[in-house]
Amino acid sequence: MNDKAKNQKDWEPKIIAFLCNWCSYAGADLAGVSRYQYPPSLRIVRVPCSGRVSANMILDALRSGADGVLVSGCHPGDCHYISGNYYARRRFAVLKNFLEFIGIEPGRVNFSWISASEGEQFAEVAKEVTSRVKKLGPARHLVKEF
Amino acid sequence: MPTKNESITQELRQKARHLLESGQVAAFLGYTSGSVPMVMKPFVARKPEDAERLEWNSFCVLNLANYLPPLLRSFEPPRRPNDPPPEGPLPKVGVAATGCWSRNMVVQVQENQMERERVVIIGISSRGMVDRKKVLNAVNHAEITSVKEEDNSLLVKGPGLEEEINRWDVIRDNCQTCVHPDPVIFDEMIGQLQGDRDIQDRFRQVEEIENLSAQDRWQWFTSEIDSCIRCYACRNACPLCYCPTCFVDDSRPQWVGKSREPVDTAIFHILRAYHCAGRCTDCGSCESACPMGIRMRILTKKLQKDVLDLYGTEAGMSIQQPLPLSTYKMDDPQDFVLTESFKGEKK
Amino acid sequence: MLDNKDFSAWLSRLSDSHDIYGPKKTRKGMLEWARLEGGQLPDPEPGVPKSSIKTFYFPQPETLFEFSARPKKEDAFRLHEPSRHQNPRLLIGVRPCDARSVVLNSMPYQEDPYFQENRRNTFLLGYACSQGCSTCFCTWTGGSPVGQDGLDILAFLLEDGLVLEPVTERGEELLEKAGSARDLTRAQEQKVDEIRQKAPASLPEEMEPAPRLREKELMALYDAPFWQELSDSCINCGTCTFLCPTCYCFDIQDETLRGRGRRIRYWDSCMFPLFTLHASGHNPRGEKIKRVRNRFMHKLKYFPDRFGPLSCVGCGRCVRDCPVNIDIRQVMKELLAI
Amino acid sequence: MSTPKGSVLIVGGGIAGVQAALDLADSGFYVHLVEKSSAIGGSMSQLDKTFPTNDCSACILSPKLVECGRHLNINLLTLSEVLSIEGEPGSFRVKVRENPRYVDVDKCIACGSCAEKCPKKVPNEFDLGLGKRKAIYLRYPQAVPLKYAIDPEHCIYLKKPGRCGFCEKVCPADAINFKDTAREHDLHVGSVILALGFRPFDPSRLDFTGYGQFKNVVTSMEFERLLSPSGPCLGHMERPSDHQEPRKIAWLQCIGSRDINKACHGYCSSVCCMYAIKQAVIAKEHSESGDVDATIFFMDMRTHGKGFEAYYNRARDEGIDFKRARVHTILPAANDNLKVRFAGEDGKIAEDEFDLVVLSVGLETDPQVMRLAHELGIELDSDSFAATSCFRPVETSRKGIFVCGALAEPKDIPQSVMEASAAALEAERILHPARWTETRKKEFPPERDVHAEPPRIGVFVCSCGINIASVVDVQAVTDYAWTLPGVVFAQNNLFTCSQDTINQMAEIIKRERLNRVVVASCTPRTHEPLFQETLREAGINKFLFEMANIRDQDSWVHQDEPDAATLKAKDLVRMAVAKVRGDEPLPYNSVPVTKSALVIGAGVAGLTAALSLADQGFPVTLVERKDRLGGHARKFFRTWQGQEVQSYLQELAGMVEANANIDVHLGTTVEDVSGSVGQFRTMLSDGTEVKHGAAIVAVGAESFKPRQGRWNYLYGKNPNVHTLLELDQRFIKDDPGLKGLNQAVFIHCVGSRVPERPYCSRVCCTHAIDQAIHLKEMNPDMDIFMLYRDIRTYGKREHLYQKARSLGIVFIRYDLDNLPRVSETSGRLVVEVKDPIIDAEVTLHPDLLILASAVRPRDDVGELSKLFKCAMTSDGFLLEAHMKLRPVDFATDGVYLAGLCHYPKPVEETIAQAKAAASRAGLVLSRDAVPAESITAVVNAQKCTGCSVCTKVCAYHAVNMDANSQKAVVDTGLCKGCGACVAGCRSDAITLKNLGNEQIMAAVEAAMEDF
Repeated sequence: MNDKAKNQKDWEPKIIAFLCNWCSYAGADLAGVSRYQYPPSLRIVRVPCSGRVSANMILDALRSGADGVLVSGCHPGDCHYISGNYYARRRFAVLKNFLEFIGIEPGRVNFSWISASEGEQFAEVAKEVTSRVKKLGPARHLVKEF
Repeated sequence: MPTKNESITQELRQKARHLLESGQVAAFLGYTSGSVPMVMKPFVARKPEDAERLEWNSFCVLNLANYLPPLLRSFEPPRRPNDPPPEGPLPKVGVAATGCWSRNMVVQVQENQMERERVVIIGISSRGMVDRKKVLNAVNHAEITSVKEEDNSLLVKGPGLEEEINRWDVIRDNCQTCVHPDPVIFDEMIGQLQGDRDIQDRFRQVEEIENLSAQDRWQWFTSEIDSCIRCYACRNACPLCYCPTCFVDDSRPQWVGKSREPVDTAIFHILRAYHCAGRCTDCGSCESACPMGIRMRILTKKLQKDVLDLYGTEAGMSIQQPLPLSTYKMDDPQDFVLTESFKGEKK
Repeated sequence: MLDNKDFSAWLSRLSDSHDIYGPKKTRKGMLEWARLEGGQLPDPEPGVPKSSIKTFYFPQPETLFEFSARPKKEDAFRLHEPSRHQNPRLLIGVRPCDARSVVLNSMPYQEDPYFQENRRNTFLLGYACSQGCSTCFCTWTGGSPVGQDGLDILAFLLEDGLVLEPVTERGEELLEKAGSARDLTRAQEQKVDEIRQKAPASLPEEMEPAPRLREKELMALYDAPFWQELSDSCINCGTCTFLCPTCYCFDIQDETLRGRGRRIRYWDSCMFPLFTLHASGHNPRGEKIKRVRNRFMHKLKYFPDRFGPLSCVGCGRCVRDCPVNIDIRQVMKELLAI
Repeated sequence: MSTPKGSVLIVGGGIAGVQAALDLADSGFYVHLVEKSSAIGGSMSQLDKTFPTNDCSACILSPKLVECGRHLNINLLTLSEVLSIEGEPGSFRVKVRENPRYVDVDKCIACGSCAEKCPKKVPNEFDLGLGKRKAIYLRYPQAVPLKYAIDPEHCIYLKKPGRCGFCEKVCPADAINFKDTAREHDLHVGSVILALGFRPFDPSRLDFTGYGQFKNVVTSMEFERLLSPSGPCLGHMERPSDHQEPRKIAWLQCIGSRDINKACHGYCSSVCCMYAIKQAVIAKEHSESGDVDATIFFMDMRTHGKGFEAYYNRARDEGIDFKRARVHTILPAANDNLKVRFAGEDGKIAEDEFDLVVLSVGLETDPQVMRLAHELGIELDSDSFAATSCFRPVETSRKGIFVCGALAEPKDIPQSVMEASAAALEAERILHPARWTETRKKEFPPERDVHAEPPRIGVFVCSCGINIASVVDVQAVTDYAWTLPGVVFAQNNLFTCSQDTINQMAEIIKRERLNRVVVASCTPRTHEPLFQETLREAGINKFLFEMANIRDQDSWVHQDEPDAATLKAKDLVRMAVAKVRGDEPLPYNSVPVTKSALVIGAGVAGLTAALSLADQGFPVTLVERKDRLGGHARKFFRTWQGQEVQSYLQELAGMVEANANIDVHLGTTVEDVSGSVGQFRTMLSDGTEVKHGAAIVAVGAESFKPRQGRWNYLYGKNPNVHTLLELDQRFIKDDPGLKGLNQAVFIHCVGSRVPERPYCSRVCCTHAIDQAIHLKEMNPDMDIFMLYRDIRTYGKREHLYQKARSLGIVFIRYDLDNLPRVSETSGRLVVEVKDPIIDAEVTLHPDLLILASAVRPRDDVGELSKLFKCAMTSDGFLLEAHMKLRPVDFATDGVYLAGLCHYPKPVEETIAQAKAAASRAGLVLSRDAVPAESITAVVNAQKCTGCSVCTKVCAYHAVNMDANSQKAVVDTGLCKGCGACVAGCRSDAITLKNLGNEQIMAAVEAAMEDF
């Protein structure tokens, strides 16, 4: 990430959002259909299921320079693949605590449940995550530079 | 009057010799002493007479479970990947096991790395192992040429050095906070089971860091690992790390750079630890093996703490109990989920 | 002869033009290379620092070149030199074994511009060892606790200061800038001589393995039974190779990042299974025993056959820090016993 | 009847006709689709947005039209009319005249140079004359077929041969054919479906509206065009007189509806209230100035559909002014404004001025259609809609000829789509022996092996009219795409999903030898299949494709940040390109189908669905939790048309019990469901395991019993307080006690349209009024009072309302902030309510108080929806896959819904939906195999440690340990491609095809690339 951009006051963070295809990605679409406005910071990556998202992927996003990460899936019980988000929930709970333990700021890595009918909710989450990341400023800790 | 460890050594030799002589096992995995004080040599006794070289003391710090799967495999007839498994029972291997080692063996059984039937486990209820680095600190890194062990003390000698050290003071951190010193699976025991230990502050080291600010935690983490030379002793000493290709060696995608640059080192240690989540028994091999004195054990300890807090399980307590990250409950905690905290606010 | 004050004064003068490093105790109590600022002196601990000085000749990683990884962009895949470290480096308190490793590594790295550039750029001020450690055995490998190979300056530490002997011309030039050197007193001369006498004697008896091993029939060594027990305990970590001053194996990787790329060279270890893994999936040294054997055969047989000396300087790092006590000294004895 | 024909004639190419055509063609029948205009799409294609989701109408319709246009088993006959139909069910002879297009459809490339050159400008009927077109024209930008046509009425050449003929000169494809003549087709089909739709009421008949005199009085349909990006002012809302943006707009409801005097249309057009609200909402959104005053003049606000009431509430919150008043004059005012004079509820006259007046015109049947109906012997009702009955909602008076959509009664899109599927079902019922006899199979060209080729990526950037282009600089994005690695072609299109672009894309893929394609447009969730098929037609594997969602997730959500949105669009394209570079060709897997169905719930919906499938020869397992058939309907007296429900129900149940194909399980519930479309395995509470290929959920709903709380009204406390169904019970028993009553009071909306249950229960108004009439008929002297909030007797049910009034039944309106108060003095009921018209308290002493209580979802629906992995609405009803166009499908393939569990509805709609569900299920059951997941997990044995984490986290038991190698192996038949195993694997040994770590991370890393 070029520092010039980062030092600017109107710095717009880049946040990688891993969204499950069936709920959260659809929720993001619905936000669009309903014209709920939110900051242009998300870079959405469509994955089949929140259960597809691994710790490696989240770390690699940070390593690549993401200022924040959002992983969002179906509400527990609604998983299109029955139980994917239940496993995800355990992986993420443990990972999030762990990343914060080693000093990654709370708010860098975020998780949410958003259903296909929650367009407004999606916009809310997008705003919330963006403002959290903006407060923290550009990511540095795990960003690979050379 | 022999010390406790001396009598364990005697019994171990007898049992090993018997197992080898009677042909119950093709080999017995234990420790023998080496050329450097306070460093023990994992040792495979293959002949009955080898048994006499077995030794047990407070410096058997590397987890023997780490050696089991490959050792067992070495006794299988060579076969191509898709050949059917050989007929009839395969040779067994005997092994000494303390609490944490045995729990790692449980995990290895759960993860299909070995069959319980193929190991004869000689259980030893652990009195805790000594941290060589603590001893060195105690003598201010003076040259040590010999260490004589009593039940509760160490007599340390070197050029112009002779000092008696209280054993408990130099016991490894993981052993000091160990709750389950007894083997959970074994075929024979040496000595008595001592039962779970009641440790009030088993996660003290972790909590101290949890209480720091995010900034200070990062400071702690980076300075803890900055001396890492990426030799992977921690990984290779770990009985849980048996991937044919470690994520470190993956190049497509390259999860982590291989140099000593801080980010690469950090990501290596994060993922190495995370891969042990719910599986680590806090045996301390990683830390004991590290040539640079990095306390990476604190990372896995943190994971152990959270898995216990969140899901109420500890690794390797029983072969039946599923590994926490490959199972779930409908009502697992999820207050870390943003949208759930929203709900909280709305209420 | 410089007393510590003048020595430190000299260093602080040099530190304008040189980056100075020397062994210091870390907060964890171990001796490790550290940057010495403003006349700081190294800690006078006996023995070698944790890491060998190969870190300076053979950095982890060495960037070979950089490039833009954006196809179609005008500068796409055009290679350019990374900006390299400019100041000459001066390493203080180098033990003769470490210094000698530079000479040994230069043999296979004769043609390597990066290694040679680093060598040109690095000055070594050695400290003679007055007393060997329990893990030392430099004398076995053709070295000496007071040896000069690879050094620019050799120093003998005395209570009241140090005696500096130029070894190379550039060492000479450096020393000239030292100034205020006083002549040695008789006592001091004696002390230096005494060190020269006693130091080697403080080590285990000499055994000249190199020539004797060169005579050995290869297959006999190769099939020696003790390899099995040796490899039984090995965990295949890189501790020995990464700490070893004379292990110089590397791997190369291209890293790309946000449209930019670089090719780096970083340490590899013959202890790692992937070290010899072929693209086909075949691995000529798939089993641990083969890897363990290879490491020692390389140091004690192949390298000597090719270059003469052993690829070992007897610093004892591998002996000291191997988590499972694999001891190259035992290996030598075993091999010579054949 | 000898073996029937395997083909069907569908008349009318609107959404209903198109849906029916697709259902039939996909389940084994050949379809002739006759459309009188030059392109299919009907009225829906003229709409800007659709309520209640505000979906872009063209966007959701377009894929269906294109699919229809491309379908191998649909024969599109545009510019065509049916002349005659002879014969009987199973074998009809149809004469169709296809009028000349004067443009050779096989040659026309729709480049538009003809229209450019054509000197003759004429009013464009697609824009209702608001805009102009040429004499040679395209009906609309996404028209299917996308071919120009010459309008002989206006073509100079055709009028005076020798003159003009420019088009012929400029046409690069030599497609103009002035000698073209009408052709007659003799079609032999097994059944006919009429989907002739409606025409908007022409308000010039009502002089008070000033329509035709004042430029700024427009119809709602005209206003749709004014809003539409493809309309006369390209989506910049302008009023006709001065092309200024209107700031103050009035909507006048019920123009040509509910009006027996001037318009002679007594019925309610049922969609106008919602579309007026929608237009008001969109107008506010659209306006550049941002401040538009919107006022809607109405009598009753009829938002009785799923999600409608919430939409209404949201509109009110957004400040749209709803005026309950009747407008009687519109007068001109300064600068083309309009004075609207109206009588408020209190009778007082008031006046207000507006920049623009929109007439919410009703729906009526086109006289031409009436004539055709007459010629075909199709009976029309007094409102000139096709006569149907509640129990046979899609059957016309002529056997074998079915009807769907607005031709039978005014209705909205989802209702029309349901009926379309229902009509298709009726046809299938007759013709099922001839399934697949006349269909052709789609043959794709052999796929080019691209393994060895370096990536040659083509990027297509869509403007989506102005949906994307108005925010994102699409040209800049296109130029940027050119600079990306592997990209050898990039292009910007107005509508990438339109037929011509689709065809062009296929051409470009071949010409440029592309082996990867990226489309930057809307969401892959709706459009991926369309583009993927295009890849196949161009001879490359369809999985070499990615989409960048620069509309739903960019231009629509960053409307005020064009620069940031453009930057983001570039990122998204770069990410897609990075991802597609790694995509590999995948096999097309399929799963064999168990040709039987499970139907859950044996109410009218369940019984109907079960019969509809069983009659086609599909075995059905019918599960009912109660110990008898009939469900909710067992409590009903009669339909609004007066047919007795109970006798019908007995007949229906009888047929089910008699049907050998139906296996009924009473007192049984569903315990567990596994498998997926084609291969479900369901455990029932009685221990039977059912294997089925599809499932229909028809578990019904309950009626709300206000035992306590605000809506109690002494219910359960005073014996004379009933719910509607309880009164029905007394009707069924023909309770003599009812005759002697002096006074009855009905309270509407008991528990509906209230905070805890914000939806409208849709059926109660009609039901209550019908009961009131019945009471009145029993005893004309009885005084009957209806306490209501809005009367919602939509469609033809409005006649009941009129009848009730004419019978002297008194209607008193109340609202939430002054509810009727019910008390009793010495057992006698007392009802007090404020009458807003006379503005006075009224006290009533009814002998009978009837509560029109809500229809509420069953509490256990949640469990079931989880079992089938279906979503629910916030109201607790089951959520269909798409509110507009997939009203009976669930998001989960192979599972469909019908009846009250979807939303409250009267029996005729339940029956239609049940038949629709059966038709959709037929799509699965009629084939031997359904496509299975191609994106499946795959194991790299060299990396696998055999730790079996993957087998533990796989919900489908698709990953197992190989007995020999002790490495993981994947059963691609079972694998659904969720990737739980991938994330669980520490060794990177198991991955998803085309969704591997390397590819996902390539996209992530691309996102972070600096500019």
